[in-house]
Amino acid sequence: MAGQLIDAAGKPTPAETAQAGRPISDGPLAVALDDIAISFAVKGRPVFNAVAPTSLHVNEGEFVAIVGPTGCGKSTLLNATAGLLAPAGGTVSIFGEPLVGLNARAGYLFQQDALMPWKTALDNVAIALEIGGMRRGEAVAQAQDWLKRVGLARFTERYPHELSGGQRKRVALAQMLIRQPKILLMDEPFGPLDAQTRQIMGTLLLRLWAQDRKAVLFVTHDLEEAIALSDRVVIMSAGPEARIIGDYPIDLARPRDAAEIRLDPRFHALHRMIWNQLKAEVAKTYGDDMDGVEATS
Amino acid sequence: MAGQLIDAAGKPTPAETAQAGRPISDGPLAVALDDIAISFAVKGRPVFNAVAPTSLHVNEGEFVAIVGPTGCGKSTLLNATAGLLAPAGGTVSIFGEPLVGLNARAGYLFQQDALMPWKTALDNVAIALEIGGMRRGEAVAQAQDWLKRVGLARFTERYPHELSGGQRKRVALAQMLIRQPKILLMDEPFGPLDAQTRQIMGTLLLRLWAQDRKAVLFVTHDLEEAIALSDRVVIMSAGPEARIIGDYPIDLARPRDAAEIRLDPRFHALHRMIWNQLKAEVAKTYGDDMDGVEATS
Amino acid sequence: MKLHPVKLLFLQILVAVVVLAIWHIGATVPIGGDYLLPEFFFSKPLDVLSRVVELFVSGTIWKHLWITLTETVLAFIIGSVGGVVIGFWFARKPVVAAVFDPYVKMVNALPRVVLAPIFMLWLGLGIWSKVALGVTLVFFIVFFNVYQGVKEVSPVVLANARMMGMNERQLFRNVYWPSAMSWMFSSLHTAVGFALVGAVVGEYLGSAAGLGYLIHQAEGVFDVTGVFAGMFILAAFVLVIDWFVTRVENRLLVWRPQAASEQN
Amino acid sequence: MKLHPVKLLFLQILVAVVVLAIWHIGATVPIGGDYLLPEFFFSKPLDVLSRVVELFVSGTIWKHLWITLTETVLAFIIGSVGGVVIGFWFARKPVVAAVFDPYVKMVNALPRVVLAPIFMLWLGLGIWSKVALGVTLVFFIVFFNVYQGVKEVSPVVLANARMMGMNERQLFRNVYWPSAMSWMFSSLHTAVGFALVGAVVGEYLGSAAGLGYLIHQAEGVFDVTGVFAGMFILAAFVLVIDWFVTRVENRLLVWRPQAASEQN
Amino acid sequence: EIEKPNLTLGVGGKPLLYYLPLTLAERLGYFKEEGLTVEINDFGGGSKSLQALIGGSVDAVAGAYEHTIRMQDKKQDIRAVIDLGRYPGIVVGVSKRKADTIKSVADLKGAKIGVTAPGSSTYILVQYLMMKNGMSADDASFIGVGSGASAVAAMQKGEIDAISHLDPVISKLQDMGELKILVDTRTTAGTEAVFGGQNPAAVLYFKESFIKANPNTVQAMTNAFYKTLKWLEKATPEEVAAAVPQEYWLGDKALYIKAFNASRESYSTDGNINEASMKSALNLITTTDPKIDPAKIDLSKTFDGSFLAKAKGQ
Ligand SMILES: Nc1ncnc2c1ncn2[C@@H]1O[C@H](COP(=O)(O)OP(=O)(O)OP(=O)(O)O)[C@@H](O)[C@H]1O
Ligand SMILES: Nc1ncnc2c1ncn2[C@@H]1O[C@H](COP(=O)(O)OP(=O)(O)OP(=O)(O)O)[C@@H](O)[C@H]1O
Ligand SMILES: [Mg+2]
Ligand SMILES: [Mg+2]
Repeated sequence: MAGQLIDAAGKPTPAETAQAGRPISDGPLAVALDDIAISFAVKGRPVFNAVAPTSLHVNEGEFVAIVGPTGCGKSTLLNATAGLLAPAGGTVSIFGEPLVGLNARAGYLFQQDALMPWKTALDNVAIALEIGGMRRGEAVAQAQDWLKRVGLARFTERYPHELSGGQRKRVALAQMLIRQPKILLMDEPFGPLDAQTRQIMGTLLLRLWAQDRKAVLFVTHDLEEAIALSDRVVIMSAGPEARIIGDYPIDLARPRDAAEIRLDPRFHALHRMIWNQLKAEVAKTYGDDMDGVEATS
Repeated sequence: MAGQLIDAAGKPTPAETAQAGRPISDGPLAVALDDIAISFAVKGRPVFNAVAPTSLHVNEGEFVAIVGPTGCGKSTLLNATAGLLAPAGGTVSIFGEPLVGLNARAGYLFQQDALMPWKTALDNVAIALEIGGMRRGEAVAQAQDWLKRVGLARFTERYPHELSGGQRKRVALAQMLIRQPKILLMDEPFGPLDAQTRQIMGTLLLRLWAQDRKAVLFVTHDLEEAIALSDRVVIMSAGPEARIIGDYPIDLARPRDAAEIRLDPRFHALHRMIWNQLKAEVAKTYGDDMDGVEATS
Repeated sequence: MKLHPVKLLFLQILVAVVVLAIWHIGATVPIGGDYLLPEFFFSKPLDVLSRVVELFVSGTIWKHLWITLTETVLAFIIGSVGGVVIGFWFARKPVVAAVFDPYVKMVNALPRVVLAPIFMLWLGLGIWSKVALGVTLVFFIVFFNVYQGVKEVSPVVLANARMMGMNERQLFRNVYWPSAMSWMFSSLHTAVGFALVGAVVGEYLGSAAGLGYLIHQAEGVFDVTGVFAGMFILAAFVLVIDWFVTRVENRLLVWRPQAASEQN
Repeated sequence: MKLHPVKLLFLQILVAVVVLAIWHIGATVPIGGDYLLPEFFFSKPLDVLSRVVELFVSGTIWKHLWITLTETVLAFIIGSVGGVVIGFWFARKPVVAAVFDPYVKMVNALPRVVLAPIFMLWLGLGIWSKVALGVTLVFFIVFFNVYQGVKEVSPVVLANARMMGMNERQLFRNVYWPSAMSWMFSSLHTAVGFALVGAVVGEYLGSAAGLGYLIHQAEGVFDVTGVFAGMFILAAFVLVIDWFVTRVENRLLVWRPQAASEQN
Repeated sequence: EIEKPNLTLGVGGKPLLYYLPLTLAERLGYFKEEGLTVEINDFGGGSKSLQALIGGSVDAVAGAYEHTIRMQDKKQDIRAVIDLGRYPGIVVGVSKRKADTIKSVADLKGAKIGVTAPGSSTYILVQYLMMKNGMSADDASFIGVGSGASAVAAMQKGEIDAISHLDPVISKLQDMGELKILVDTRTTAGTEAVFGGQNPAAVLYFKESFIKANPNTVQAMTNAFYKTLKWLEKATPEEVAAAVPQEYWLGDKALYIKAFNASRESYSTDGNINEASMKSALNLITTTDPKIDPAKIDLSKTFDGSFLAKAKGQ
């Protein structure tokens, strides 16, 4: 079945598919990573090549989910797209222009806590608008509205250390979304949320995305979530020298109902297909490292 | 079906079931939280009663999973069990003795990053043994072994900031497990891990647990994971004044195969039952706060 | 773990009483024929106290106190603002920092006593030469801390703020400044004392008024009681300034959780 | 953003040359009839340089340098160790800290110049009275920073370490100490300069040898060239000590990521 | 025999002309000749060297005679054994800019007067002069200007109208043409005009207990200084300049010689302090410091002439 999908895109194997984006619109690609490689200098050790030359193209308005074994290089890839990490090789282009410095068109939801500890939840969200020059009153009103949308209406005056893990994540979500950036980089945004809240946030995200053709790069470990939300699921190989080794278009109709869609047989077919490749990949990691533990399943 | 289970325990409703532990063994309870209430002083606001008086009993050798909407008070409950937070009311007893100060019998895997940034992965794990008086050579050898078990054999010399989110979590896991504490407090231990690695880690955890009757308090947002691993799943209500409102014994045979068990019809029945209560609970949270977003599902 | 304020005050007074008692005994009761704290060098606590009272009652102290206060506050403000500004600048411009690094350290090592004549030449004998002396002490203390404080900003918080699109000014206001704040305040507590020391040493080396002048005058005629009275007033004085600094600190750092190390 | 070492050295030398040129011009070329930096107060760079060379060639400087070095290093070590120990102690014992807080601040505000006779009384005229003076400066700088540094320990890391079962000593070694390290080193850079200042001021106020003695001698006879030569040697000297501190720092802080604020 | 051949001596500003005999004794090798090894400690001021003596960190001090009187008031037994300077050596002068308005001490009312330090001998002398002229000590404002270049700077910048100071500041100011002298206690004439006789300045003093315990050592010190005074009496300015370290020359030998010549008369020739000059010194102190009761001061305990007599006898 994997073969069928890939053939439809006119490419022989998933790995090769991954080498290029599938142009849907005529405009320039929102994100084009071409043959980028990323290395880290580790003191007293040989350079660690986290990401081997690999390419990823994301169209305007496309929702791409990235999955892969832990430690493969997903965050690293987002960092490069954000302009926070300079790739050792290859080019990063944003809307057709080579990226210099930070990616000003992107919003980034970090994997780690990144709220300013000295600002309340409300101020953390409002500042995102204020720095654009919006009057404080207006910014606060909008921030309040956004905190309400992520379910934190009663926690606006809390400082980050007074919030639970999931609450902090939602403040960060509001902080990123309120700016309405054209490109969304999201690193496990719903990780510390319960399944129910995840779905609500997912729906919120999809609605915003549908409104003005944002490009989304969405890292998640929840394959169901990846399929339910995205247009394309991209699989990274286990590191070091991780590459994109699978690229699966998700041909499920939109708008999608986050809960209903999981019952769709097509959903299951896609899930099984992607899961098989992913599983093989993870097994590789542990094949190398984890002789002590038998990999079940 | 929920009714059936609860009736089997001789209690009329899940909420009441939650008021007491179900003694399986004759020894003292490993953890007994009796009517504990936890409040936070928030500057310039009325006291925030995070957890209303509620009770939770965990037997020696029992594996209890805690699920609940985000921000309900799961971490807070673990903190109280660990002795890091003094409850405003009620008592915490560990193996029959009231808890004074820190809970020395417990190991705690924190929700946030808690590794010492100035120690390498190896040293972070080895120190857990060294402080108990073990010779460094021995401690390092064991730490190396543990890092291998969590799939990080090649990352022993890295400092935390040189590791990915999932890698850091696994180091923390090794750091906690290597001490073999009698009580394991785990706050979303597998959150930033991919599904495959989660299962491997789950298996690892179950094996250790089976070895010497550890009591486990396991917070997760993944209900399937909760059911697959635990003896009992406990549901907390949405905060503030969160309480335990559901207590479901998981009567699946052990040893369990992490992958196979998900195909078991009993698994599905349990999942549906728990999920229904949980869903209702989460909806409550958003009923209050999130008028702007329709809760799909 | 937190002490009741009354109990705290009691303990604080107890410490003072114990110290004064030791001082009194050391100065009046000979031990093996020798005084532990010979009166010639240490005076006696009661004498010092009555001198302090006398100074205040007679009113002579006010003029001097006022001058020293002005100098101290000016030195403190100018020195800290300078330290903060240059500290930030250096932290944000590693090239500038690298080039000037040795010179900053060299200047920090110059004995201020020797610089006094130069300040007097440039700034005259009025308060400004004393302010300058205080500034040279305060500046370096604040500078090194702010410099380090900015470098300690959490990389993730910074990256997040930059991704939000903050420009340099906004980063300063919203990230660097609040993040370096606890570093800055730590240095300010040290700096309060040093600002006063600078002012007093300046007065000591050449002036027409101020506490340093009083102390020097007393020293010239071997009036230890006067010296200690002056020092006591100085010390009491710094507590007042520090109290203001702490108020500002608590105000600006409301967001901080209780220090982890203080929890039970 | 990182500079090539050769380019850096070039820029550093450039700064020195510019400063010396301004000094030279200010001292030799009259502007509007007046000298900007009259020779009587500032000497001339070349004179200072030749005096420095002379001091080294004739060998008179070595004895003085050695004494001052000894005093500085001792003051630095004793003061920092004291500051670290007491800083930790206070940070870990909030009651002790609260009780002694006002007294520490008071003592920090005492002008060291006035304390000199007391140190001489207790410690004699040898190096120890100078060491004591340096210690009183170094101690407070290090103390306040270490105190704050311990309080800044990440609560989660601390909680984790405590849950592991660390006792107070182990917490110190594995958590407080490494965490407070960057605070400590920041203060040590300031403290190096102040240790030297303390030693020199001590010598200046009463001694028979040392760089402070040399400077004092030169000052008494308007030998500005001598004063500046002494200060120059002092300043060069502190760079050497600071270099050692930086080496130790880099060694102990290998674990730190590159400062976020320095990334592009 | 000498009880304590290794001696520490304190002085507050060794290169000052005020203490020239000390430098000469050292440089001419007279201490060695007497079998003494003297370590000279230089202090931030005369009062600090006295404190060091009382604290026990130095054995002897070259300092102001006035100290011996004040210490009696503080119940410290300090005794001079030989006089080094018979006149105070302090000069009161006015800035050239004010020379027209301040013509004598009587005109100092309301002036800003620079002194080395409040409470010091330069400060006391001006107060004494003002009181003698019917003013009170509060009629002028006193500004501590320190002892080195800062004093010169203060005058040059017009921060002070008048100055009461010592050499080399005075000579430097004269050399710069900044100063008009009102009172000059470096000379016999000037001192007699103020005090009607001598007024001892620098002396060599010890603790009484030290004198008692180490009479031979004190004798040797007295001998060395007596020899120095005798040498100085006959020396030419050139010889003096040659005897002191070059750095003492104020950057200019001619200036040094000028300064030496101006101070020359103030050095004692016989080392003795007579009754009249003791009284004159006491009078100076009690006039300006009413807290000291002249009746309680036993002047005979301030100076012990027995060593000097023996030195002369040699
Ligand atoms: N600063 C660094 N120095 C050295 N190696 C690094 C650094 N940052 C990341 N790495 C390595 O690069 C690889 C990719 O890291 P990355 O954080 O991108 O993983 P990830 O896919 O986001 O994993 P996770 O799902 O666990 O978050 C990992 O093996 C990690 O150890
Ligand atoms: N220090 C604090 N001060 C004030 N309120 C707090 C503090 N810590 C937690 N809370 C509040 O207590 C409630 C419970 O927090 P807790 O961290 O236990 O939630 P949680 O169940 O672990 O949530 P999550 O799944 O998001 O981690 C939350 O509403 C949170 O805002
Ligand atoms: Mg990641
Ligand atoms: Mg939590």
